[in-house]
Amino acid sequence: MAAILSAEAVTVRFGGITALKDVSFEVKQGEFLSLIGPNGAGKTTLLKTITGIVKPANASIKINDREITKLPTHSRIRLGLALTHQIVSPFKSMTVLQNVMFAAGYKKVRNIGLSILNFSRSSEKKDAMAFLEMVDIAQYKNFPVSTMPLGILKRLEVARALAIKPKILLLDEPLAGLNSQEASRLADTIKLISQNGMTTVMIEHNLSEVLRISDRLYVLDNGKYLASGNPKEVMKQPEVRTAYLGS
Amino acid sequence: MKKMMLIATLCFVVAGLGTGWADDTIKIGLHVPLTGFAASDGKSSTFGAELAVKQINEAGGVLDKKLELVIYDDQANPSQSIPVANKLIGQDRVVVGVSGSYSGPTRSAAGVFQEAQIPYLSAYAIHPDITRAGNYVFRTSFLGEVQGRAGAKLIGEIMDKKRVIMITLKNDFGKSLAAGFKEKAADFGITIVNEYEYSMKDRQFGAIVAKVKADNPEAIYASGYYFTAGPLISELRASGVNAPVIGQEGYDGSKFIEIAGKAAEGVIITTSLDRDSKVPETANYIAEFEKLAGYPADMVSASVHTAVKIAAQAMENAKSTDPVKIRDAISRISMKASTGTIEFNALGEVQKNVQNQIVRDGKWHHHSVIDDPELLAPPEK
Amino acid sequence: MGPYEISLATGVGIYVILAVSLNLITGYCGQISLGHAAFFGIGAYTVALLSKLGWPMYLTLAAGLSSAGIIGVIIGLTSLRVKEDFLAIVTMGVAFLFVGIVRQQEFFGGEMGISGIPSHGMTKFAYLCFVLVFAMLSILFSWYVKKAWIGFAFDAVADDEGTARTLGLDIKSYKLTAFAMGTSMAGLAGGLYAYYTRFIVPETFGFIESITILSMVAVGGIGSTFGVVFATVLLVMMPEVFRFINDYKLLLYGALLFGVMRFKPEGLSGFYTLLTGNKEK
Amino acid sequence: MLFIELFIQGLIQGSTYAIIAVGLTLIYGLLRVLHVAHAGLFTLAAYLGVTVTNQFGSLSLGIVVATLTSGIVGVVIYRLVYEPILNKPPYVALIASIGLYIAMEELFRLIFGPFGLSFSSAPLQNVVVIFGIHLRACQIITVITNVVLLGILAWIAQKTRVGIGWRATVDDPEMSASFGIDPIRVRYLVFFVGSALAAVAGVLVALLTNLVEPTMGAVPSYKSLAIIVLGGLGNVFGTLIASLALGVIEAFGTIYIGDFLDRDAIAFAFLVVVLMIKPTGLFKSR
Repeated sequence: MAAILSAEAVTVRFGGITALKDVSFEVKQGEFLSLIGPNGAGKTTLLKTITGIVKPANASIKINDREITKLPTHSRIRLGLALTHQIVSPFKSMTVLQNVMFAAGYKKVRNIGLSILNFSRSSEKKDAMAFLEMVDIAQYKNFPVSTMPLGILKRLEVARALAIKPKILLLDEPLAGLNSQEASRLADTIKLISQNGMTTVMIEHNLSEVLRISDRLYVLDNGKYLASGNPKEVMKQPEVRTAYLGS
Repeated sequence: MKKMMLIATLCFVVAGLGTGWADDTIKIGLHVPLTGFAASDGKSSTFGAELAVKQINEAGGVLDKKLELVIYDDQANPSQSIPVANKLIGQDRVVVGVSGSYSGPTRSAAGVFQEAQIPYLSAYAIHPDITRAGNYVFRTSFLGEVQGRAGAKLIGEIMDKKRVIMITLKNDFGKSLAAGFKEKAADFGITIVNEYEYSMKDRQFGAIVAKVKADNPEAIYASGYYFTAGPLISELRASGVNAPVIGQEGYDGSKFIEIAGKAAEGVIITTSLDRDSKVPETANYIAEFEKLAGYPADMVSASVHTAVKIAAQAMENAKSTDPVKIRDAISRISMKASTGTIEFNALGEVQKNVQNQIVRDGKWHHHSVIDDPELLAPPEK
Repeated sequence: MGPYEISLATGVGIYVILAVSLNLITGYCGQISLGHAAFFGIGAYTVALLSKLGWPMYLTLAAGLSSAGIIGVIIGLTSLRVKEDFLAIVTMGVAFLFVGIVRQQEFFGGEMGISGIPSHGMTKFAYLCFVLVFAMLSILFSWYVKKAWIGFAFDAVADDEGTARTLGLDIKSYKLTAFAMGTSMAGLAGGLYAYYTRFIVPETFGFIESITILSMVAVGGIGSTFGVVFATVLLVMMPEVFRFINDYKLLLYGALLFGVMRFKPEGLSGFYTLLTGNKEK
Repeated sequence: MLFIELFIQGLIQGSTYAIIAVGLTLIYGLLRVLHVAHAGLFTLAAYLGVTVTNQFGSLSLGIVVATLTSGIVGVVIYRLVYEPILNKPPYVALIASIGLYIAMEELFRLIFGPFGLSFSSAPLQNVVVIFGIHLRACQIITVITNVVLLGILAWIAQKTRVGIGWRATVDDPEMSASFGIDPIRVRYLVFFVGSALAAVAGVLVALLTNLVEPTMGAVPSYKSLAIIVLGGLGNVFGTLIASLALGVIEAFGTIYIGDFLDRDAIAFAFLVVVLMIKPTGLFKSR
């Protein structure tokens, strides 16, 4: 299968520090790839480079072999990307349901003309409810997000990302801040979505869940590629263990 | 439903205001800038008008009825003076309107009074378009252009200074003075070396003063009000520029001397209030004003005082308070007032002598008079 | 209704259009503008100049509306580079530039402004109704925009631009549209004002006017159309109702602004939500 | 010769902008509050300075009274006005501050009258001639005060505990609190120092123009907003340079492009151009 998403020679510098040095990787259609590595390895920076939030020193990023390095964020997203944020950023002036409803209406805000002509929000309401149920936070639908705990907001991020019907789902520590029972339930949901054909790239520190649901691992350590492949073999490799546990 | 409720409240509130009712006094309307940057001139205008009404009522009022003054604040803002004018006409039922304000608000109010066929007297606003609003609009002071021309004669002929620098305040007052000055400058042999402009809000003039010092003129024709001219003159003198400074009625008042201090000595202005005048109307006004207001009389208060006096005299002559008759009486009036003899031409403008005053030992004193008829002739149409 | 009430109501109508137009930019799309009076001015000057050339009223108003809108979009480009308080100060700068340039050019009448603008040809009362129709239209338009998907997009931009971008929203076009809508409506209000006063000076469209309009939006409750309309009527009527206490009028106005923002920051719309219980979403 | 004079006049004007703007940038850097009423304290100090000097005949007593009163009023304004609405969006504090400024302007007019005050005999008006340039003592003192005050401030910000505490609170209030720096005390101190600086500027301008009027704060109220943006938020050095640059540009602009743009338009044209090139202002914000 051809690579649906590929990133080659990604180098990012902030001031003097080189956050990423010559990193390359690929994801196949429907594959569940997990990015792991110690804090500060550059995982989030890599994700942000793919979505265009961070401007790399140099990189070549392609979706279905189509170069997107020059495109602004919103154009890249429209090509089928979706991103959840490591630090949750819901729309504070809206309720849980409205956050997902807005995402679900992505076709209706594609351009100004459409956004003026389209008035009704009922179909998006139905879609949004489905996504809320998928991550089982439907019972909080009319609550303002400002009153919601982290666990709910983490799952809201996932529901909202799914609502724009992406081809590639980029998850940035979706399980962080959840207790073990919540984490495993959300991990199952994500696994289920991936099995329905959604290509998924996940950054996560909760290694037990990562090993349980990922097809492949890709390990980064202070900005450089370290290892990749089947989850079990990768975890056995000594340099991966030292990178995580420290020598 | 909500919108209907909103419109209902709007109409109710508005209708509720229109409940003026007639009574036994004769009302004269006056709009002045009581707040905002021109608040000081607003205060002087109010005192001038109140003194006039007090004097008239003490002398038996008009057509043996008491004269009542209705004063509203227009913040020297054109869009404020329209509702004010309509309120004076529609609600307070004034028979005559008087402007104690600047050119902007006076121009917009003039249109309203003209349309309502109520006579309207502009006390000291100098914009040419005011009287062009129609035959119900009169002006009891001379135009900016006329005063500018007088300034040219004062410098070119009376003081015989030829190389002149102009410092012009960038508003309609400053611009019309500059226009009049430039019109006649050549006739009096004046060469204008340079002209610098400044904004109403400026109080520090370091840059202009430095340039004027480099130009080294024989005389400076500087337009402005006391709150800009005071700081400008003291900076000019402090930087070593000793050329005489000639100003206009905007300086008129004791405040200018207080701010400029010693630097004010020798400054000459073209104005309409002669402090050393032997003419009883003027001398008596100056004395009475100081008693009422507690500070020396100034041109602004004198002009408003004149306007109110004319309105009252016109009603006496017309023997009626019908606005149309009052307008005719005003157009034919000839009266001696604190700022000179008032006679209106077809356009409602006056022909008055220009009283030049000079600051000597911290006081305004008589310097000279300009009375050439054709130089000071206001426009006819 | 005497001439005083008519002139007052016409003034209220014009300011309602102006406040609703700023609410589109600042209230809905979250882009704070301290220079809105400049577009009020552009509309007024365009109509003044064209009407003196003999253009009919509907053409001059359309020209005023579009010229303000076009320049509004250009100014809107600044909102792509600076945000919130920086944007407020840049738009304030734009207002000073507008007044600074107009005041210097004889073409615009310079300090003397433009006078003798031809009459609208209607009776005063007919013109009042004409203005109130436009006010009603601007309220309806603003209400529709709030409820349509474009309003939803504006909410997202106002709430969190970065997140909206990661959901595929083209922030730039929505910001520029908000500016285009708001500034062209302000241009219309400017045109109507020119016919109302029939003479305009640069000073009327300066920084103080921009603050007055922003205060109407903020006191009304930013983002709430009815709160803004109610606050506009209140703030325009207040100086008239308190006309008799001349000396304290401006003090009261300053105190009201300060009081509402200090004690009820969500503005009068806070009452609206209290009355009807639903946040105006 | 003329260029030197224009440059010096620009520095004098720039110095008055600097002292006001620095107070504002301290406050803005800390709380991101556009404290327009700061210009009201500038006017209050000018009134107190002139009244006390006329009453007791000593300018120094006037300055002390003016700076202390304005400093205290500044802290009171923080405590009663800004503290309760700090969590609200920025336009709330901005409009509250504008409303407060309008009310202050009107109070001055109602209390001190519309005519404005002047010194009965203005001090520091004696003329000093340096290289043929006539300067009044108060003009020289304005520049010196500016350099001295801002030098002390920059030194405090860099070297002393209080300064470091202030800069830490600006960067990250929670973090600095965890190091035992009481953010409330820092805010009181900043408002006091900022307002006292505005007071010094008020008395200086009163000396320069010998005229104190209710609306004298109008120009500084919006111009200092442009300066703190130009100078970078909370950046004392940046604000000093931006103020002096603006003063000099206005001085030359008034003479050479005066008939195209008026003074305010020149200042704001400079601001808009800079911000479009570098959206964070001339200098890196603190």
